[in-house]
Amino acid sequence: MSKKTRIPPMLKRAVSHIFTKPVTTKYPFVKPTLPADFRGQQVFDINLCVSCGLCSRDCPAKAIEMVVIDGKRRPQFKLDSCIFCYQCAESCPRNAIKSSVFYELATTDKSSLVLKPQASVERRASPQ
Amino acid sequence: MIDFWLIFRILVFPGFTFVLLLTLFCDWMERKIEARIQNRVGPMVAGPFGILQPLADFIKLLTKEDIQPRDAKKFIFKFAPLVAFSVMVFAMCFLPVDGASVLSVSGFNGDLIVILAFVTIANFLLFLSGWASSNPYGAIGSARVLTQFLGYDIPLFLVGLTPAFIAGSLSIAAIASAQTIPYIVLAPWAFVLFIISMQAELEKDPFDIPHAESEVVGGLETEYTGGKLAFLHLTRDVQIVFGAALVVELFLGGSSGPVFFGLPAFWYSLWFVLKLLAVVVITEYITCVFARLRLDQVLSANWKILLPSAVLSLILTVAMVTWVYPLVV
Amino acid sequence: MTNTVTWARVKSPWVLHFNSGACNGCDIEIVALLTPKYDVERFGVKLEPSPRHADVLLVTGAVTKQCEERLKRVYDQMPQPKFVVAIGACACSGGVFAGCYNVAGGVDKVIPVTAYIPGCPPRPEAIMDGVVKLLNALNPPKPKKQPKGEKKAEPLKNEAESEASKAETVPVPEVKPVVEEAKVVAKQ
Amino acid sequence: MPNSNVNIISVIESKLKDKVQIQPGQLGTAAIATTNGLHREVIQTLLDADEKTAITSITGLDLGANLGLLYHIRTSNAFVTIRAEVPRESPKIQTITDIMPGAVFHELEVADLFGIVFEGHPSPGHFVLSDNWPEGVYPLRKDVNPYDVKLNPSKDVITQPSDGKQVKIVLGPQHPALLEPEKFVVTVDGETVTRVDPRVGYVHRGIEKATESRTFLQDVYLVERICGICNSIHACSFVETVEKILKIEVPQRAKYLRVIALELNRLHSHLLTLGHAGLEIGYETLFQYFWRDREPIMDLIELTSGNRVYSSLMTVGGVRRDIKEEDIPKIKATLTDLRKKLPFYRQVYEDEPSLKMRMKNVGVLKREDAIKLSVVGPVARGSGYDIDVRKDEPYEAYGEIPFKEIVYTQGDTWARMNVRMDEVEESINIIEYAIDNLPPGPFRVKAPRVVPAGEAVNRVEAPRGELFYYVKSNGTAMPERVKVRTPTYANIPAFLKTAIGESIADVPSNFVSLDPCFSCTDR
Repeated sequence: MSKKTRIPPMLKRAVSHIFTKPVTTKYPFVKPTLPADFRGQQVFDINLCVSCGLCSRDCPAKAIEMVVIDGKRRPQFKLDSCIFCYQCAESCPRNAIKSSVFYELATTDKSSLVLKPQASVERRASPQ
Repeated sequence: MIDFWLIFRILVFPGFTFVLLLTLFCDWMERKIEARIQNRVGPMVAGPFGILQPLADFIKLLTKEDIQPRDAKKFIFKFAPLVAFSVMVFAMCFLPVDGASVLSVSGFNGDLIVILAFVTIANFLLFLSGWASSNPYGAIGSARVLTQFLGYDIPLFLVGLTPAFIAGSLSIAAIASAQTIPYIVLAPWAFVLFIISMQAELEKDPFDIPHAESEVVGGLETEYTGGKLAFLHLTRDVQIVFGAALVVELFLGGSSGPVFFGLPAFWYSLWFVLKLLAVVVITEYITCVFARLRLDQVLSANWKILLPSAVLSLILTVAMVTWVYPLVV
Repeated sequence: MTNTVTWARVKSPWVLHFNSGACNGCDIEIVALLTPKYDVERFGVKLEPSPRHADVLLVTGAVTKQCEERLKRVYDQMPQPKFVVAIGACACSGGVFAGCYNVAGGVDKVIPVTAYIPGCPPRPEAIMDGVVKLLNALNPPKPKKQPKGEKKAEPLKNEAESEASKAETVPVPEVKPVVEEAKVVAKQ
Repeated sequence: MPNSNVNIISVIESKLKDKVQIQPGQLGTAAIATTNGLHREVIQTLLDADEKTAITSITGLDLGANLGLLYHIRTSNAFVTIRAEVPRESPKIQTITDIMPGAVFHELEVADLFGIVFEGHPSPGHFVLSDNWPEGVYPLRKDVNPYDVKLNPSKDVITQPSDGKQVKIVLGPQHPALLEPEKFVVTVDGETVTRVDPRVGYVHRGIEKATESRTFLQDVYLVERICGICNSIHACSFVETVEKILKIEVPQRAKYLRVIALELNRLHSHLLTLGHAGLEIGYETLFQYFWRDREPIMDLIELTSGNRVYSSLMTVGGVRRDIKEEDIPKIKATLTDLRKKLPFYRQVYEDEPSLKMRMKNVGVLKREDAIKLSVVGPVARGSGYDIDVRKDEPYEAYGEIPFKEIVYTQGDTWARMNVRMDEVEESINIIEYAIDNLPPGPFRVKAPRVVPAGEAVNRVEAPRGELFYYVKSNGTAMPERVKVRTPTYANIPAFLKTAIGESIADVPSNFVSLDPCFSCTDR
């Protein structure tokens, strides 16, 4: 290590950055591309569900409640306590719970964070 | 008889409105430059390129709820920020922007001393405002303001006298107009010292000890809300503009510059503003590339380095004025 | 006049961050928002050190019994108008820590919450999205203001998308995009 | 001169043969059962035999009629657990803080959570629990239901009386220097610090108790959320401990994948701290640069695990996701990029005068103090106390991966930061090596939900230092006791020691150089 005092490197770097493009992303005007297996909001497929309740049993945050719909027990996701660990997807024997890259879940209405299973049926059915 | 021209000059240009707009613009530019140095974008959505950001901040603060802490010294707490602001704006009025000062009578021999005194008064009012809020962080922050400006006022004053010596006048207008060669060329050492002590006086990095968030939270502003906070912020910004303007007047030849066509006043103000922005860029650059020093380091730097070199600079200047400059100019 | 005031409020949300017992995950994402990649200063957001200066209180973490009182006090110290955003599963409902013996629960058990941002932790983009939704809730969408906002987005690309994200009103039709997204995933 | 190659077990056998029982097993090199009072003698013997003897943790246990105490002691080549028991009715035991100053906070914690009285402790009082916690409720005892506990009305502790020239400054609980709510009452004389009183526990959520009412599977995610920064290492250490009880051998590929996840975690944690230190000394530009360069690492974590922060990769028996072949070039490119940026930061630390003024000779911790206070991680290595669990007791694939142990000897803030800087480079090397030598095969084996009765200890090297886990199972799907000793817990005494006598302005930067993490500390 030379004892000579050099020019502090920050002086140069600071100037050069004025003339380079900032690294800032353009969100919310340009959405980022996420890896395909990003752990976003779960997508539940009621047609594959066998009402076993394993997802609810293994959920560490107790965010999945089994509710009775049409005489069958179905999982109801409470996104406000979900920790997105995807243990439910792993526990599900039929792969009825899948991942999605949707992460913009913010809301001013807490009740909208409860994903009712019947609702997902309707919504899944309607666009098709 | 009401002199409309005088009122215009006081209220609009180059008086209050101009100073206010220039301040907001400088604030925006500072934030933008800081952001760019840090490889960020900076304010972007308020107005084109975020240019209205300081204005939005200001309006928002004015409309916020005004809370007065129970233990605050009410009168001082209320008025110190406002008075500090008006003192700074008043000081700005002595600076010749478009070739002449706001009031033709305000330029007199010795006004340099007067406006340096105004800076001190404004700083003292800021100290009072922090002290009046009866908050431990506010108290520490304002105590630091006091310690720091007591230390750096002397070198600032000494170095500020250098151009006065060269010009042979204590009038800012005279100093500015005497600079056929800008004093930054004639006395670069004084310019450097002046920028450093200005940086300390304005409490910017590496001397922003009164604002060290990690130690004193919001410093003297901690307890302030709403409109009073808006004026505290504005006072600081005017101080920065004022500092830059003073540098322009003392070292960069004031508002002098080539006049191409039309009104000379327009060109003078343009040169003035451009020079001022250049100084703001320099100070902001210094702010960005250094870490904050410790209070004891700042004080020892002042007494051991800055003060002696200010004295040396003055001696050197006197010597130069006596023997060298007559050969050059 | 009121237009100007709302404009100023929307363009200058100063935030205060309060950790009421979080694991640091959300906190670090909030700090990441200030850094070059996300840089929320674009939107006029500033992280303020003192509650007296702040407009929006960002609370992270399940509220521990020890922090409960402190959280209330910080909220009281903020000047009106003020808003609270609960960031992360823990702040929304207690999350994985709901039912721990020193946890009082979600933030809304202690102070009123305006917006919820679920996630563990939410991506910085999701936090930005939450703040945008909060601000939209603050002023009902005015036709006058939308084009203005669009204009401001000019230096940025992809205006159509900016329009879309800003036009979203408060009760977000959440699941629709999910299903669409999911379909995209499924197709891939 | 004490010899570091000494066989600790034989020393104890020769000295205290008839008084103690030595049992080999899962609790480190050996477990030594003692009767009341003898634990001090054993520790004294260890201290005499090896200069690097330090305490890792004290675990409290509820054994029914008795309360158990496990003293976990590390020496230069062994890890020893000393058992002691006290009767439940009068739980009293002699303190070891006089011979082992590093044990101060460990004893306070056990006193708080189990109600064991340590006779002769220098500063008894609440530490983890709040001051207004009701008397006589010891949350980790099995017969206590602490869930409905109501705190006593709090006394206002903000305005502390100042005596004479000494002024008390309260840092926290909500303070911009601390991202987390913790309180330090700093007594200053002018600008010089004369005393620091820590008050942790604002983030105490009761995770150790919560693990006892959840299954092992759920606990993996719960302990991962002890800390949002070094999350993978918590999960990894927990599953390793459970695997030790289950006696499962993890597939080779899983070991390498775990190393990659852990080192990515270390990378992002170190970059975070390096940047945060910049913020504390008012060097915002440096902070912004570090955090900018940290973002690609976050993207890598997201790419390999599906979330920017919580990778949730670890599971009992392996990892949950394999690394995808097509992602490998991107990972390598990002790491190469980061490596190219490092010389700039090194130069900043080497040449920047204002930074050196704030970091050199600040918070100097001497090597002998570091050992005495039992500090861990970069704090210890910055003081020349060379402990790194990855080297001392290799876990996962660390035994097969070549890397350097970084040691600086100055012991100041600057040295600690440089340890981290060098470790960033080592981490990049480790990840690249692991990716290049990724063994084929399965990345997970099936593990049973129910864990047989047993107990195990485990040590790993978190970004902040040695992380210690103790898990006891009683043959059900839920653990009976999980004890976590996080690195910051061990490092706080170092701050309390070094802060005294320096300027108040240096307190934040000195403190941050420990890389404090209070959600870890409080649990």
